[in-house]
Amino acid sequence: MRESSPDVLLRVESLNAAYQAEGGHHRVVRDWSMSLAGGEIVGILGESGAGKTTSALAILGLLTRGALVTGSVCFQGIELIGASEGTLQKIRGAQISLIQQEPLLSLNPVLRVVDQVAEVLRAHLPMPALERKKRARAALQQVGLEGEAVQNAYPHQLSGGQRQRVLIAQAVVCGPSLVIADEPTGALDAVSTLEILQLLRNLVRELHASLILITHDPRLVATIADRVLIVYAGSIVETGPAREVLSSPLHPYTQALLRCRRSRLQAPGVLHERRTSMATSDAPLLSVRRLAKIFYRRGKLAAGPTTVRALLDVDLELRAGRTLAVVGPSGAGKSTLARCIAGLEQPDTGEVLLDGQRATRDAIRRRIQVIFQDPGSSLNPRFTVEEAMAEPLMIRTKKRPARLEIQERLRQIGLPGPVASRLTSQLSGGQKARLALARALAALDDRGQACVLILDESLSSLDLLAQDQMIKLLLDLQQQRALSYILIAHDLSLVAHLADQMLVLRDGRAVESGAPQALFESPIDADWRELVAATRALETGQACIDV
Amino acid sequence: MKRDSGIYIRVTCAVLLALGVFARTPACAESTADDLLITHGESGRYGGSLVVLERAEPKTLNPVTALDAPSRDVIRRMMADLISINRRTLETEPSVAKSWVVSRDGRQYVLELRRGLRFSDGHPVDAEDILFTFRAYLDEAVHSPQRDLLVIGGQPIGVEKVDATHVRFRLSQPYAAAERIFDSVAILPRHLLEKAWREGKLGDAWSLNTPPAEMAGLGPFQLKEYVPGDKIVLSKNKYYWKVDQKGNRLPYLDQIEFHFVPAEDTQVAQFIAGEADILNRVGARNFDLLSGEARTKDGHLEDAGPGLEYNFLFFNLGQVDAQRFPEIVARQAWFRDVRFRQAISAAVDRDAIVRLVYGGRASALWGHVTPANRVWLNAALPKPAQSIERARRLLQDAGFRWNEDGGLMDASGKPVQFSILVSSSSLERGQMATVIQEDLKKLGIQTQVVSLEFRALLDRVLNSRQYEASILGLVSGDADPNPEMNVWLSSGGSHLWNPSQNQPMTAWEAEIDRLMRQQMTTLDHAHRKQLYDRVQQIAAENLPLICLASPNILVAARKNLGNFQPAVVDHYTLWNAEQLYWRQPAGARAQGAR
Amino acid sequence: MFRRYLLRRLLHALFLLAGISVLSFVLLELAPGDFLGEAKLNPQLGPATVAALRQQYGLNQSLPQRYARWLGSLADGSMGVSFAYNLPVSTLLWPRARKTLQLTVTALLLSWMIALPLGVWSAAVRRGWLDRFAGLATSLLLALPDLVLACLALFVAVRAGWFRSNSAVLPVTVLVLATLPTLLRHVRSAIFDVAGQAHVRAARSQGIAGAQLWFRWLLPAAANPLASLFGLSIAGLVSSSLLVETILGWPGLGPLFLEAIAARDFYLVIGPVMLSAAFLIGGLLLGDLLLYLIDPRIRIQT
Amino acid sequence: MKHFSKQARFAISGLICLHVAVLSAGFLAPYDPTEQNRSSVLRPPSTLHFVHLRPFVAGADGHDYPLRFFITGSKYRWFFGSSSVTHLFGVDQPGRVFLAGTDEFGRDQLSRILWGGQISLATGWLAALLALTLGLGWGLIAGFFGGWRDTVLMRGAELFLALPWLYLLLTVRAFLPLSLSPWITALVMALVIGIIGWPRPARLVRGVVLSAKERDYVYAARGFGASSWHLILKHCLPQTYRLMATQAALLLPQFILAEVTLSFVGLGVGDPAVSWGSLLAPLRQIAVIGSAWWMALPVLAVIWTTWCCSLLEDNWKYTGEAG
Repeated sequence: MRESSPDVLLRVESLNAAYQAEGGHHRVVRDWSMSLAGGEIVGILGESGAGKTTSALAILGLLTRGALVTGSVCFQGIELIGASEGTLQKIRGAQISLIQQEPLLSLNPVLRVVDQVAEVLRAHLPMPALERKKRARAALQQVGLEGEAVQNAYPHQLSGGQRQRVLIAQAVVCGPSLVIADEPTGALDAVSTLEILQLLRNLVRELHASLILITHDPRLVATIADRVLIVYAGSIVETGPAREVLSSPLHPYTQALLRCRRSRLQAPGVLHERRTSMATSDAPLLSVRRLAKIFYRRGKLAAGPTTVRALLDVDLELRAGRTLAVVGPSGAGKSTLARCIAGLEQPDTGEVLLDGQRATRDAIRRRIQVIFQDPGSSLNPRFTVEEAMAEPLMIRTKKRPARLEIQERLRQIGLPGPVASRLTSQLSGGQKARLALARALAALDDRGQACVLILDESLSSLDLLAQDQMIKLLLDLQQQRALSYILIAHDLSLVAHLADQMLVLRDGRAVESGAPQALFESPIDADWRELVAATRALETGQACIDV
Repeated sequence: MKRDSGIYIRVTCAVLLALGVFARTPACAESTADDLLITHGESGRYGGSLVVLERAEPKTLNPVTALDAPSRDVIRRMMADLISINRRTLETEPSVAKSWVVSRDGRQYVLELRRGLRFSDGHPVDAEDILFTFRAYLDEAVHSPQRDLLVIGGQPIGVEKVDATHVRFRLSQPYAAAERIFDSVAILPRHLLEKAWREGKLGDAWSLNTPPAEMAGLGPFQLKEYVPGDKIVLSKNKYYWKVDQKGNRLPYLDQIEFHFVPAEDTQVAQFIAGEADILNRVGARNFDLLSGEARTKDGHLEDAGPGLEYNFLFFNLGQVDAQRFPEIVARQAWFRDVRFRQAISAAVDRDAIVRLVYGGRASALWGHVTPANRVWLNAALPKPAQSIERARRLLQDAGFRWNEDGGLMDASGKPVQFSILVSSSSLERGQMATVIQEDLKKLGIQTQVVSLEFRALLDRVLNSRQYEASILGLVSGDADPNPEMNVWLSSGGSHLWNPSQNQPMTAWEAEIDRLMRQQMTTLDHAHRKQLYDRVQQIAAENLPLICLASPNILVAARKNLGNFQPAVVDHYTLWNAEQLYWRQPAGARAQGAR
Repeated sequence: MFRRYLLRRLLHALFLLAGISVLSFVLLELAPGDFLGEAKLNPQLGPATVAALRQQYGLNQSLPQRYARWLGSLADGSMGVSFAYNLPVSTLLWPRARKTLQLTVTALLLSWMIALPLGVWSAAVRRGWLDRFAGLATSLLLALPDLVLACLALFVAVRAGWFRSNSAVLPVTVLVLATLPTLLRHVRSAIFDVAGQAHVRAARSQGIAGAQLWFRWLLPAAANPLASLFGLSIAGLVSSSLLVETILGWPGLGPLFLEAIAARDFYLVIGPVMLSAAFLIGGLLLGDLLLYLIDPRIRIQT
Repeated sequence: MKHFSKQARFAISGLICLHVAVLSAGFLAPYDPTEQNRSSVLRPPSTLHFVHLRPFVAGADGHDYPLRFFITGSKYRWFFGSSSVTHLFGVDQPGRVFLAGTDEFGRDQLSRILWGGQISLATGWLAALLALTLGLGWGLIAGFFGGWRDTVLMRGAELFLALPWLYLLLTVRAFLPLSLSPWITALVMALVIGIIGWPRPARLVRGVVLSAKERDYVYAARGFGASSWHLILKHCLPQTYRLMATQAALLLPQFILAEVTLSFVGLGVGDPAVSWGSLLAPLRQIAVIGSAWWMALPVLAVIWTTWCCSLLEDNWKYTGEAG
């Protein structure tokens, strides 16, 4: 799509980017053209690996030396492709800011956040150190980080939402005319997502800046974008006003994406009803009684020990073949609960019962498995797929598993023969998730006993389509093997879609529990109510974030 | 030394005849009756400071217990003895004792003290101080390392006061050159040390931490300041009892600074940089470096010729535990064969050692008395040049054979090889071993040089006896044979090849024992010389020590240092410290150097 | 928490020092030769005197007895008596330790002040010919033993006429040159390790570049391994300082220690050994504490 | 080789050349390294001059001697045992060619450098191997198990760092036989250096393992019920490979030079054996530095080793990220 309006801020013409790979180049961005007017908000929507991030890096000249970039990027009349490092440096941060994904990794772990914002100022605007610090504090205040304690904190001491705000403060502190936000709400819950979107929108309005929002989530685009570009396999496949494109998509990919989304929008508990017909005994398979865990943390220098209550008297019950969802804001103790149940962490008090009996270590290991937050990180990047698959089998059976068995198991999760010899680090996100699932299943005992699989945010990092595929696989397995799931997630629509039961955790306590339908329809806890509302708003695309 | 036929032998110095002539010189105006010693040498000018370098820090300033060389170097400048050995002539001369008479049987010495002497703190000296000094040195509880010297024939020498200026010494048996033992026995100030001695704490007195005010001596200098690890500063003793020929009271220098510089290279660097005035001793390579250095134009380098150090190769001839070290015991069969040792001696190229190791600044040795010791050297000893043929003949006679590869084998067909221990801290001896190794290769003998830390080496040689051959060096403190007793008596601790024997193991060792004991009690010099010549001859024939070389004494000093006369015995450069002076005005030099 | 951690580490250090002292006693005892070994060669010393001296120095006591006596002497602060000097070890040790510390602290600060910018610079020009040249220069320094380096410096100083015996310039230079290559290598590689992290690209995307990027952004992030190295470098410097002092005639612990070793002056050896062990343990502790201060992430781990 | 960068290929071939040269020292060296020419002491390197493209060396007697190749000289032994008398180059008697000068005894420096590498490189590699193995085991256990085991092991390593090594070495020397053959000496040196040198790598390995064991895949495997040994060997150990390579490159030159210190306590190689350390020993005198610069030539061999190793280490360390 080409516009030649006089106030065009950025014009991209036939941008191509390729990485050097074995036997030639691997093209990641194919022939992109777009233009952006001042004050416009454009969403770039596509699944991971579609070239969204690469294109952003290419615009700013940040790709590694091995990458090959051609085409033209014209920003306010300056050609950026092939521009000198000095020119680019003056533009980066000052005129075009990039907010990278994964805020924890994008912040320097050993610098106070206020200093990290001040450094950006230092790079562009010469001023005395005190003045710089003042402006940095003002910028943090602007993004909602008030108080010296937060501003002087180190990144790891902040919550995900707060970190994201720091990145935004960095991006806007020099008053740029274009902000590129790459997955700015990646791991955030609905409330935080809405807040961040609101903040971004307000800020670009104030600065009269444009915003490019890169995401895989159509909800975000629908919420704030004026225009949307749909990207698939490196190419722009569809473009137009956001509402128009999202309501009547033309390209098959867009259609599939939205179809998948819509299926979640069905009333919660549909799957649950489908499953009530399944014969299960009433006795709980897993019950957890008054589980508590306290962590000690080192405070500041010379300060006494600080205790953090990760879990406080949590009870739960889970029947065979059912799914329990545990939700709550980050830091609520969800992961600790999972680890305590799986025996990876020793609870301070309370007990975990399997079939009504206190579970031995061995029993836990054979019958309860966890799939971690990021399935990719639970795979040793040095292992081949085959080795990774063999590992749990070998540990369980104490002998080298037959090649046939490994291949059979890989085939079951849709990883065909040739993939087996690849390194796990070379798999796509969805493949990694499936491999992690297969590994967990392999570690479980097959002797007909009911087993529990804990999915600790295992689905969150996946694209919608991959997520969908995974959900199908999980449901099939549940039916085949009478598996019970404990699903830990922050995506309420997903939870509502899958869970039979729900447990809402906050600050280590269970604040609500019960059937999802009930919890969604009559929320009691204030925070929970807010979360439900925010999710609804996002889902329906009716978020009121306009000022 | 002269002798006359009277009961007492009067030994005086000619200079003493001029006694009293200078009584009214301004320098000693306050003590008109003083017996001052008039020195030879140029008359100098007063003032200035001298910086001398020591390789190590002195351990103590207590003359009674001092053991190490640096301590003695400093203490000697602060203290004086009754009779001292002139470091240049190696003969005795009066010191605090103005003269002495020896009884005919050599068992009584009466020493006459100088009158009007004062310690450096101004306290007068009398015979009581002398008595106290010897009582202190001889006190068994003090453990003075010099006590043994003062014990003759198992009996400590008796000391008694004759009158205020005369002291009599009684020896239990005649002792040759007994006056030499007074050298380095420092006269102690009774008023400062008697209390400590009575309390049994004399050994702890006068440490490095003692304030200068609590110390006094009869030497030319007194303690001014000690900076731990860095330096000791001595200042002039204004009560010193020597004058120059113009009657000026010595010493000339205002102060001497001893700086502690462990590495010879750094000493050389400091001399080149003008920060040190005297290098007491340098190696041949550094001596050449200094001579080539343009910036040492104001330096005077002197090769004082061979000293009293002798380096030697020796074999383990002692009793070795056959159970623990069967290999060594087996090889001792070769070492004990005198022809084997002679062959080794014949094969060693001593000239190569002198040239390669010492850059030519050394003398090859065939006996343990170095050419510097002209009085005692047995000039008749043969000095055969290196001869591989002679060595081969000797080995053949001793039953050794060569295999087809040229390797030497003993009669039983065992290949002849052994190891040579050297100290890893002595570069020169390591190099000698390398030369010898190559020389012996020509005889078909494989040797291995084993370089050990010095103490570990000594432990092997003296205690565990786990060694085959070694290269060591000894330095005599005096030209006289008496200090060498410990080396040559078979019962001696320094009888290195077989120390501390109860009975001499071989006939020639017994012979040396007899000769050495005899010379000790012989008063006639010619006869003593005869006896000692015979010792040297036996040693050269039997070769318990295969002597190799004696390095020259190489010293350096500023050119304008007057009366600088290096000696061949320790202390090479400061022995006449009281006479050293700066030819230029002191101020000019001080500005130039510091 | 910090105070407890510190207390625990100090307690460990104390145990460690106790262990080192016991082992040092045993090792010194096992080593061949003793203080009076050389006395046998002294023609003036008879065997009776040697035996008496042995008695006086307590060399004929058993090792546990001597150790107990030494522990007792720690209480009154004397750390035993030097045989050679006939003085309490502590009075010999402290004035020289001060000098050694002067030297090592100067060298420590200087070498880090040089290594940090130079290491960062060499990382910045990585693989360029300047970096290769720097690599060659560090190889040269690595290939020269400390002893040779000291002699070389001495020679150059003398030839150039810079030599001054009282100045610390030469020993400090040698120490800095001896420490520098290791530090440089580590700084360079620590910076590289960080340079690949995501936040660096984030910083670049905000226009932070050049010196600002390397020194204000990367260097703090790379500080973690360098803090541990800082502790180890203190230990390394103290031990090479002992050698360099001896060669260049600096009135520190070096000459005293080496002489004591050669003379087997038992307690005078133990003294510096314990002191340098204390330096070393203190250095490692300091490194850990520094790590704690520099890296906020460490504070939440145990 | 195709995975290596140009730099790494250069470094590897540099190291290979060095090792081959050192192994074939007998052939490449014109003389026996112990042969003394007492009339040619401390000679500077011979200059070659060319007459009709043939190299000549000026002899002491005023004659010129042509440089000959594959000349017959002193007998030597190859490392695989057979002996030979053919040398790569040399001149006819009584001429002498000293391409790297002669030392204080008139021994050919070039021959000594070549022969000296055998003991030095063997010692260096063996010691590095030992120190790294010990350090690896110690660090893996301390880092992986943590808790009291970590405390005990790490304090133990510190104890090792702080011991008076000189005395330990003196003691060790006292218990060894009087004279040791050069290869036994090399072995003893390697043992001693390795035993002294391990605590530093141990500390570093521990650091790596501390972070490696917190990885999610280690948790996952733990969840499968994996034994500690499985986790250590399969997941933690491979994380330390790169560090090991780095350390090997840094430690090798240090260990080659450590021999200089060891010879002080009598654990070094004595004549007639040669090593780079013993060749560098004369440089401890300023008189030698000042008058015979060619005595410093053995340094080049050590520098070459060090430089090649550091290039290689650099490559090892960072190709992973670049690719």
